[in-house]
Amino acid sequence: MTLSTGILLTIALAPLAGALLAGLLGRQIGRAGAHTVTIAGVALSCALSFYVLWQLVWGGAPTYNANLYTWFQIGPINASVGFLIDHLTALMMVVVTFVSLMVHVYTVGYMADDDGYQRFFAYIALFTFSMLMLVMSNNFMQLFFGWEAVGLVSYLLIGFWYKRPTAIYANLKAFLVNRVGDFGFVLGIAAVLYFLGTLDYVQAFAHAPALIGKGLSVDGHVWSAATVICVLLFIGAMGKSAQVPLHIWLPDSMEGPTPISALIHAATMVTAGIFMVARMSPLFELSNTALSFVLVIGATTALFTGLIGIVQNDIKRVIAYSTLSQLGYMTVALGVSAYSAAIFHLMTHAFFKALLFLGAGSVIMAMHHEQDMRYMGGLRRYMPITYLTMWVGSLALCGIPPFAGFYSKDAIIEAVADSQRWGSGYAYVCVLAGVFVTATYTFRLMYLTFHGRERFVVKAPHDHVAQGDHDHHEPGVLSHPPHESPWVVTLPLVLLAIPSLLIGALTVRPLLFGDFFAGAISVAPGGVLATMATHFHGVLAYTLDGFLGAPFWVAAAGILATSYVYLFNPALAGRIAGLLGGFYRLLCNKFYVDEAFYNIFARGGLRLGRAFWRGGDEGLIDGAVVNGSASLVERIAGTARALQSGFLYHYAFAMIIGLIVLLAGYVLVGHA
Amino acid sequence: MISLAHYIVFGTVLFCISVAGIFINRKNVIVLLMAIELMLLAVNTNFIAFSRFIGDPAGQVFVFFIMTVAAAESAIGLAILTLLFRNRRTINVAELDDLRG
Amino acid sequence: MSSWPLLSLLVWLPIVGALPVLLAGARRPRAARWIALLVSLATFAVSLLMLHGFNADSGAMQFTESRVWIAALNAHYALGVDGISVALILLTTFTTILVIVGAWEVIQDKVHQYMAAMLVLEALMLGVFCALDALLFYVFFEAMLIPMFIIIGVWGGPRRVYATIKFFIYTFLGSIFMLIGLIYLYLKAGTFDIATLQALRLTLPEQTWLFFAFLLAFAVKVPMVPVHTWLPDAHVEAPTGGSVVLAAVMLKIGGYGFIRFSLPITPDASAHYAWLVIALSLVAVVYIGYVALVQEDMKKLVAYSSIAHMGFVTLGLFIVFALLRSSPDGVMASLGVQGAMVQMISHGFVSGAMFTCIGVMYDRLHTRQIKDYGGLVNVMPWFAVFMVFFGMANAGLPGTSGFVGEFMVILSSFAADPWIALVAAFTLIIGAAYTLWLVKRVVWGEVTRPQVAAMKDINAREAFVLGAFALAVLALGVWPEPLVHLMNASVTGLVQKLALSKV
Amino acid sequence: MSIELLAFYLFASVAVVAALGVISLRNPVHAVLSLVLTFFSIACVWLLLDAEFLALALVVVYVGAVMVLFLFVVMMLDIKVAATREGFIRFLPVGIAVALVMLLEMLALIGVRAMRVAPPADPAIANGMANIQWLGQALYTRFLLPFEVAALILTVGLVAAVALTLRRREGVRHQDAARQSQARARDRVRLVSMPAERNEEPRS
Repeated sequence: MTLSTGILLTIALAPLAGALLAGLLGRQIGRAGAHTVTIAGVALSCALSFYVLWQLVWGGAPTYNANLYTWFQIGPINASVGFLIDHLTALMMVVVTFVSLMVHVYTVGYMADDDGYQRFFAYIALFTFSMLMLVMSNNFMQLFFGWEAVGLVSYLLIGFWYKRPTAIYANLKAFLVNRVGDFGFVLGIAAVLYFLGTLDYVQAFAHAPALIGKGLSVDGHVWSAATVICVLLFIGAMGKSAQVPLHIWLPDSMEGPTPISALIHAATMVTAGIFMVARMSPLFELSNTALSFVLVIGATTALFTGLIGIVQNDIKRVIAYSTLSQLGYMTVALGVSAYSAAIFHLMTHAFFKALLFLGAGSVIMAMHHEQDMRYMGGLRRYMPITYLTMWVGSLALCGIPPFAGFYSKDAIIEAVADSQRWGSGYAYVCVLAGVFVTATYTFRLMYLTFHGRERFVVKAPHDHVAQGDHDHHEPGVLSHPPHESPWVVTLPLVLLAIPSLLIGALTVRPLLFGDFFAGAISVAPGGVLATMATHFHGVLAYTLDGFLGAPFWVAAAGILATSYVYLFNPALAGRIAGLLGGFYRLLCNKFYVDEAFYNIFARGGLRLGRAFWRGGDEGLIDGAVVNGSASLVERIAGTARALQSGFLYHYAFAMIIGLIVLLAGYVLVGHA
Repeated sequence: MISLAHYIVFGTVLFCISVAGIFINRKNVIVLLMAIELMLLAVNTNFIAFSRFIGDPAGQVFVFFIMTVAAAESAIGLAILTLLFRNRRTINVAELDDLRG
Repeated sequence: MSSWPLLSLLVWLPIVGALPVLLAGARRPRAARWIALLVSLATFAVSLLMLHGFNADSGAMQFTESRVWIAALNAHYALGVDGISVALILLTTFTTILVIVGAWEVIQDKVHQYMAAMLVLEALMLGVFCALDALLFYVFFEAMLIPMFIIIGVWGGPRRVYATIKFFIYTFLGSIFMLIGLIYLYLKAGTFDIATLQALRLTLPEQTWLFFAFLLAFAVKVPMVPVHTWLPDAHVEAPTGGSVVLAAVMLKIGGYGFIRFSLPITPDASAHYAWLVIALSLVAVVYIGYVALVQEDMKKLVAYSSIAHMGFVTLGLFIVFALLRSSPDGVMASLGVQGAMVQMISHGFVSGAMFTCIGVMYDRLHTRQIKDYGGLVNVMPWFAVFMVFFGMANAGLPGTSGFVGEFMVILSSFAADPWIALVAAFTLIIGAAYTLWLVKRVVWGEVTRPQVAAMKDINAREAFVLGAFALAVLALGVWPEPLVHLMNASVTGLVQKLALSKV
Repeated sequence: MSIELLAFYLFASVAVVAALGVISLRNPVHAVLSLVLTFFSIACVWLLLDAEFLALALVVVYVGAVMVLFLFVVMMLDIKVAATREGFIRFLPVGIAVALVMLLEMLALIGVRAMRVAPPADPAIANGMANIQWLGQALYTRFLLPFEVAALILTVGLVAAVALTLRRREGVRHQDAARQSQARARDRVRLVSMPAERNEEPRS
């Protein structure tokens, strides 16, 4: 049994077809038509993805690797469009299409009142296509295509409400920060081509051992080829997966509609970097330096962005910072060569984080597009399904056994603890502290939103004109009481809650300690996961062990502290904030990274540009050289013109004086 | 004995007198023209002297041509002068600056 | 097929066709437009015929024809094309159609003259790409200035006189040096035949002088920093069609000149001074990128972005030598040259489309200042689709043609020197910054000015022009192999020539 | 001191003094007359150089024709002497200085000392010809073309001088031979056919 090209093509192209239909013919096919075609496309994709996964895992199908068509061919250099389908890819395809399908369904409810309904469906279907191209790629060129294409769709979706100045600011920022990453990424690809002579994954990995010994001399210091390649590629991942310091775009991306926050900025696109590094594991394994770099960056992201999450008031931003933090965990896992753990966490995270976002979206709908948690509270009475599913997601996020997040996160922490790699000590401190932080912001979010007293008032609208106007209302004032969302919204919540609860326990054995990723991910002998596998004695034992591990107790401490503050002594929160003073302000200002970037790169860039333009182009080149030469000619001519006095005797004098000078010259020089 | 030097010095003196004349009488076109005639004459004298001392008729032939051209030149110059005076009512060179660039 | 002088037909058809356009006169603008369109379509058809008959597997000149032109100078009327010229010819004929359609109702004054000028311009540009005789090339090269001069000077904006004179003198100054170089070569070789000149052995000092003579001519045309300042002015003042042709085709003649003259005639001097050209190209990418960022006039912004993009062309052409040193098999070098060529073709489509977009806006609001716009997506949704699309192409998004050339050049330049690639790749950031910031300020946002609120979405004609550009951009971006294959043999031949020293 | 040398000094000093008069006399008529004197003296110096033909030609052409022309113009034009003389004193020192510098430079350059040579025998006589013959032979053989050109120049000068000064005054009757000879009868005479008497009804 082998994978059929037709099925794979269908998986990739069905969402594209839906996107084109909904996008270009949106007006003709109408709202229902738009969501029908896109959901149909994605559903087809999803079903086939499951089929492909089944074929690979249970059907014994071999890895599929073939080029569809040649993109360009110059001598031996070949860039093609093709698919590489192995377990890793298939898993990603399933995650992507499943979450995407959930989001599609959810959107039917969430965007019901929006004018850009068809456009939205076109975008998210296009996103699904791009993401599939990214994960299914069998070469670097196509990877970059998908990489940028998801960036484009992200740009379009963050700026979906294009009338909002904050939205169009955020999408520009997101694109540009991503481009900084891509800058490294494209150089990484160039390095791959230079050192390995191919853009194809399989060939590149086959040649990878040849990298050992090769190097690039920079200012006298020779960097190993593998380090150069991996660090450059990872810079790309830092942009896409929002690692410090390129994380600043992700919180702002929450300007986009909530479904895409769930799909793109939590579950799929931002994990592209993680996927990419896992895919490149044969290369990364060659460079300890690069992996240490990855480890330190990931650990920093995991802790510090989590800290910021604690002080946020916007429900979506809290989840966004939580996403950053969790991406940091995944990166840490990559850094200690626990690629499987990273992918495992990627998968569990995709489910529970999409769930959290969609739940938050449900809350936001109920609150009439109010996102500030300070005006929520006590919502559990109004929206029980959302409430319950959100709890599932939260517990998964905190890594409480036996929720899905526990398995993946615990594995990561344990892997870090076991690792001997440079930087793993720092990383261990960060990830463990991160557990406390995670518990804190998660429970704070849950308590502020669903528990405590209601901090909003319901006031009947005075006139009907203001009713449809969701965007401009007084904070904390609702026109009618919050209510549970329709089934198209709650169904995806429930469907996502199930894997958030179970997927970890079900898959931990093959994914983490089995040979599921054999052939797709390669780890140098003596990897931490292999060590851990020797201690693995079944899921139940593993789960029970979790209750004894440090992470659980740290999380429990966080939960207890937060519960005490927000359930029993709400005034304490403010007092703690006051007590921390400067640190609190630092957190509120997100460590001033945004300001620094804005001032240095944006403002500095503009100032530099102006200086170049006015000084260089207009001043030096045009002013001094171009127009300068013209005016020099004019000035010389003007001077010469004064000589032409028009008086004959002046000319006569000139002649005579010339004669005298000539004669004097002869007298002085002597004549031949 | 009249040596070549005598004639040359004579011609030079005449030439310099006419140069001085041009400088001094810068306003009067007629005197300017006359100074030019004088200058040509000085040059002619040198030509003839050299022709005589070298024994080549070319010098004298050249003087012949110079005289021809000078005659034509003064005829036209004076005609222009007349025309100028007729249109401008002056021959004061200081007032003639049509050539000014 | 071979019996037909296809290239002569290609070059002279627009000129002959310009006659009835002119004869249609000012009173029958409709006739002038239709005849011009038919002529341009016919020319395009001829170019397609040429493509059909072209054998891409051969790097030799094809469809050659040669007649004695000026016997005393041993100059020939010699035409011929290889893969590189074919690509540029197709770009020219394609763009001309769109320019003529684009000017349909926009140009109301002296329509017949405008259309005739465009056709003549097309013919001369085609002549440049076909000429196999240096003198013929030079004549076309210079003559091309005249219709462009007229187009900007007659139908241009308020400062058109300044712009035209600047344009003319700049270009002329450069090409004079080329003429001197060509005369020197003629005296040395006794012929203007380009192939002979390419084979001519020259000492390094000779090559150096010639190289700089050619460099000046083509650098102005490309344009390279620091001789680029004519371009923003010319673009700002030119009518939309003029801008499109200028950006889409005329700039390419500079790059083409490098490929035909500088590189093969003076390979050793080029290798010797490649660092200079590379440095200037990188300056173009970074410096011009920053300058583009702060432009307030849309056309200036796109003009500066053109300069930055053309920097990739010169970069791709001149890293060849470093690449040949590091890997003599020439594969990477071919990649660089291919990248430069693809970048040229792609930039033709993308910049042409960008200028058309600006023209569409200008026709409605009669201003090119960015601050006068904002929120166009609310009133012109279809236009916004195109604008964002071309903006993305300009920023080099994969899947559009803008990516292909840049990608190839970055790939190859990394092999030459990672630092070069590092600076070149900076365009990813700065290119996206200026383009998307423009898009943000023009397309996105709330409509703030009543004039903008009254703007109408694009009509069928404009949609056709932009759609055609978009198709080309997309096709090239999704599947560049046909173009690459078309030029492959010629590029390989060029690289092989460059690998051999002529000293 | 030979008689020739004496004559030379005499004529030369007269010429110089007269030349100084040319440039310094206040009245233009006097200046012209002074120039005539200079010409005469120089013609005499030329005679000392055995250039009889040119000396006589100088007298005939210059004194007889050109100077008369000058006189004619000076007298015809109503020249305000005062206006043209202004700045005379002011420029005098400069003029003298320039002239002196030039003189010194020229003398230094010519190297007068080297030219203190006795004249050779008269080349014309040595060839057995008179000066005029000697000159004529050169002029009509070696210099024939320049001679013809010189003739042409004179003609052009003549025509130019006439053309320049010619003016057509308005309101003055003058004869136009060309128009006269072109006159035709029908331009001048109009034949009108008229009936001998009116056949209309008689006037009341």
